[in-house]
Amino acid sequence: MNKLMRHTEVVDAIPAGSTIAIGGSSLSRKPMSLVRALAARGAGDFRLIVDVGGPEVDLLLGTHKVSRVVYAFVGFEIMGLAPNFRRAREQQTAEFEEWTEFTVMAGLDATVKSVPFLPTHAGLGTDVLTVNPSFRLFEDPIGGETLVAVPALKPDFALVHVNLADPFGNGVILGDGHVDVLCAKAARHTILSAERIVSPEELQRYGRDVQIHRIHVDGVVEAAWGAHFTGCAPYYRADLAHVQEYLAAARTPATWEAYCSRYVTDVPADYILAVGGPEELVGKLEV
Amino acid sequence: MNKLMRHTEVVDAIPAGSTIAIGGSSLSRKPMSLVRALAARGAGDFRLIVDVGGPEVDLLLGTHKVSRVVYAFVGFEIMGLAPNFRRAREQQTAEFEEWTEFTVMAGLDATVKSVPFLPTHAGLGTDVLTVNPSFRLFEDPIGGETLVAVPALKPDFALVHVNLADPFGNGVILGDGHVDVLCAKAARHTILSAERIVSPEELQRYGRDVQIHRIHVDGVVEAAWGAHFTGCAPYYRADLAHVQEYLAAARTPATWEAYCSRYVTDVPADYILAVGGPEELVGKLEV
Amino acid sequence: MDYSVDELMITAMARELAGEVMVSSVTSLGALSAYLAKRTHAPELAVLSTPESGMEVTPMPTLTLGQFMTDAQQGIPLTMEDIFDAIFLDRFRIWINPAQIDRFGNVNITAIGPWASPRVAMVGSRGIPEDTSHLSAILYYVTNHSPRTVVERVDFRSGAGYGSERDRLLGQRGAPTRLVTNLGVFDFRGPDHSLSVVSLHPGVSREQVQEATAFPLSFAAEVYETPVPSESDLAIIRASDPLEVRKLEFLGGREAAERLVQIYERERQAMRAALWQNRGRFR
Amino acid sequence: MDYSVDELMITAMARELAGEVMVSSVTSLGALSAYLAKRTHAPELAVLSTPESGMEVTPMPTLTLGQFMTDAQQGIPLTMEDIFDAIFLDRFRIWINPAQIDRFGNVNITAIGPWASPRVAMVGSRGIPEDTSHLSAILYYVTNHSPRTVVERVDFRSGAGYGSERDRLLGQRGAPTRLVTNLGVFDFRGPDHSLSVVSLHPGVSREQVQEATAFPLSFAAEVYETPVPSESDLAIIRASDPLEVRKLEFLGGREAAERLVQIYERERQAMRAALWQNRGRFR
Repeated sequence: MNKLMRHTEVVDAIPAGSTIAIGGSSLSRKPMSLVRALAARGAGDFRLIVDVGGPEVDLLLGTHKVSRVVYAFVGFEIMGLAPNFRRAREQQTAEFEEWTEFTVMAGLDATVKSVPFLPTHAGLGTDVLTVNPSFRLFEDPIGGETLVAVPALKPDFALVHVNLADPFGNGVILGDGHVDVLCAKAARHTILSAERIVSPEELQRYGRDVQIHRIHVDGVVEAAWGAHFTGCAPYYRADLAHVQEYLAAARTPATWEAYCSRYVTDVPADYILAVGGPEELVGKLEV
Repeated sequence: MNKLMRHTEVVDAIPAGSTIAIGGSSLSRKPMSLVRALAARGAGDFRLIVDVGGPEVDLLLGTHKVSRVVYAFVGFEIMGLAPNFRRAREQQTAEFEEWTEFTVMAGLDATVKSVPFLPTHAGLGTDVLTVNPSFRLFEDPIGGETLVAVPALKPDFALVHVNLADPFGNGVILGDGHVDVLCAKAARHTILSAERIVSPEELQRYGRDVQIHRIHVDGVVEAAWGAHFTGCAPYYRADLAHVQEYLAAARTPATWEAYCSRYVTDVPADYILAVGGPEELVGKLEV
Repeated sequence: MDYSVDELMITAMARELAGEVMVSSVTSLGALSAYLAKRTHAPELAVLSTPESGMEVTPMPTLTLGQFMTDAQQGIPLTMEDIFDAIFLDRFRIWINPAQIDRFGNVNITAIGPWASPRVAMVGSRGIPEDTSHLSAILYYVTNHSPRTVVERVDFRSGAGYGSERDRLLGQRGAPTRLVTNLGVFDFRGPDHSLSVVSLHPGVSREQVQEATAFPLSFAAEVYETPVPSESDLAIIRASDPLEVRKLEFLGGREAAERLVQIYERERQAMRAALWQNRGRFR
Repeated sequence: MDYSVDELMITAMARELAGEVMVSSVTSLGALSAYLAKRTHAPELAVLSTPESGMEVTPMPTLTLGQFMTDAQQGIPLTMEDIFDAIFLDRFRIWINPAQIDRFGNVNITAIGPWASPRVAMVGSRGIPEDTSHLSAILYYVTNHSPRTVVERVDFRSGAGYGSERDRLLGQRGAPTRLVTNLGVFDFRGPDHSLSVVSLHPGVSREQVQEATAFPLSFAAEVYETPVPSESDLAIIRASDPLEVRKLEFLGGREAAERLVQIYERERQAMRAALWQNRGRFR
């Protein structure tokens, strides 16, 4: 029943070549401590699935851990484009599949519902259908309308960061849920990182904010500030100063390497110190 | 913005022949005061859609207001079979469509998602497919698997009973949600009855228990004990003594007519007095 | 220690439950078997306190009425979508109590006689078609094993047993795996996946169970005697259901309803006390 | 009273919003136009405080940063499913700020150059394909109207404009209805549903807007001057956005980011004060 793990155990459990769905949304509640742990290791060749991606995709691309990305969006919002994603797209150093926000949800939901596809009108009239052959046009069997068949997305692993979790894998999300419940349900194995581990009794007090249920969860990692430098509402905001540092570092190979050795190849505990330590983070990021 | 209505206004707004989806589940949180108001009027010819139905379907059938029922279940659980439903099925005095719990949800969800159908394996190998020609077998366009196409269910109206609502139509459900959110989203017009009307500011304090959103709601009726004689968790339980009275009354035409004139053709305020008055109800039904 | 048939059945049913799956509590026998399993060999079960919600109730409720009363219970609230997602993902178990079950494990809760003009219209197929197309364990129980309940062929297939349609469209997904009755425990390993006796309850003979069955039964190579509840099993069952709701499933419909109404008020009093401390977040 | 172009655009955008629909706040101009509309002619709007959640924030937030910060805001929490359901049901509006928009209202936020080997890889199509296949009002704005943003043909159709595919597969569902730029207000009632000038902002000439557009523009029979913000419009906008986040959308990317980081800390202080009273239910 006790599913508590360390970051290193999670890394060992995820083989190279795995398909990994990652929760959160652009600069919000990305499981960054788990992502850094994966970025720090040797093997990669991961196939990522994200709905609205950001630094997690960019960091894994920048550390050469990714062979393919399914995405509706990858970016840093008003802070700028995702530099490593942009480079990989432009230099074609990885494969990319253009999806959309709802179709990623529908692809995951198809796996949850145990059907090979779900139908939608979304994507008709756009070039998403032109560049992504995974989608098929078909005639609906009731009225003969032309629809898009969204194929099931089948992640081996899901990584999701939550506010609170109990050791059994129930998880509380207090801010926007993004597509995290779908990721957790659709993946064969789901790993949560959590700002804090609490007892099952305490967790139950959160009612409908208990959005992740343990029957879908295989591992739980305690990770205070685990979403940094993305935000984790309502606890802390995205660290935009660090986003600037990241974007500046990504401009040249030398600065990028320096960034990675300072922040990524260190163990998670040191990361918090490297970015200023808990007190400074509280001071600058808590609302 | 203010959507407050009276029961009589709701009845006037729903034309004969309408397709009506009803929330709740068997003996739980059925919008009984609205249903009684509909049962008391002249015209009917309603087409009902329920997932797990109970007294609401039975009462509308017993008062000859129904031409067709889409259902996964109609019954009184351990208290017995639904007497008027049973009679209407056996004597074929209305039309019935046999669905299942998930397919009713999927049929409503297809309407919400603006697609003509949703696919599933549910129903394969059962006689639900034999007796309900609405379902079509088809080959999935990705892998050629045989699936069931569940056609969209398109209610004109949804009736849903909630614990709390604000005058704009946001609704709080504190117990099990059943399929009420789907009903509210799928219907062209949704009417809520609520145990109590509260201010929008108070309602917001309920967080994720605010399950019904006003953009899907057209009318709100205040109805204390509005689910009686079904239950409304956590406020009050189903009134099993009244269930017994109902079932006994349904045995003969004379006793049934007496039941209806005592409880149904009265206006809603008198109903509460007829079943004993608020104090007695609190005493016997509050947990 | 003395036990009754309900307690024997609950104990046998509990043995079939294991794994990190949601277990729904539609009936008292189903709920009690889940509680018993969780407190003995399967602590990882995620037992619901209503058929659709209330996961992880801590401490366990001492009351066993199902969803149909929808009393507020603590625990983690779920949605119907969560329940069906768990079914489609095979992370769900439920003990189903059909009106009829046949030789090949088809079950009926819908109609006696033809569906369009039934002799007895029952309740509809509820969520059984979903279960019998997705779950790797399909669990049935019958409290009154007789030729009217264990039949040659169901009048209506509310749930898919074995047969050519299954072979063609479903394979093993959702196939029946277990039947527990007041006479014995059965699986579907007879010829062509037909019903077969695994164990007989103490004092039940092969002849007796055959006589109570509408078709010729198979028997496993070694038919054993159903193990009786241990003292600790009985203590758990009785503490979980002090008002003996479990006995109602063995009574006739109207008698059960009347007994229930009496128990209901006693239960309310008990629940009022148990829930009082947690009511803060409501009203 | 003096106004700036951002305020003029916000006022023009606000006029397009009405009805009981969710309005998402992905950008500051979009958010401010929704707040302004709600406080003037459209109180029934259900304005979100993040793109996915925080409906009915009471009182209105005085801060206009969108989702990407995901600060906690009061209001009714929604899910992504709620958002897309509202889109499919046409009960949703959003002001979209594309990198390119073309003559027939196709828009691009995905790539400059060919998709597979882009000159500039941007962000992906996000949820625009969903909007442009379902909503009855599709609203675009561009803060730097130029031949590089209002183009003859987009490099990639992230959102479906008019054309043969629309005619065949979608009809009017999700067709573009409005474009507001720093020069004027446009619809798609030109020949073959091409871009057409509805109004020009004060001081903007027909020649100027044509020069800023990569293809020959149509003009409505009567092109009027875009109405300027009233004093009360300006008061609402400025009170809602005291830190002037709205100005950032008119700056270059890096400059905007730097200014934002400064504003961000000031905003945090303000938010800290505003939210403090409601923090009880968290931690």
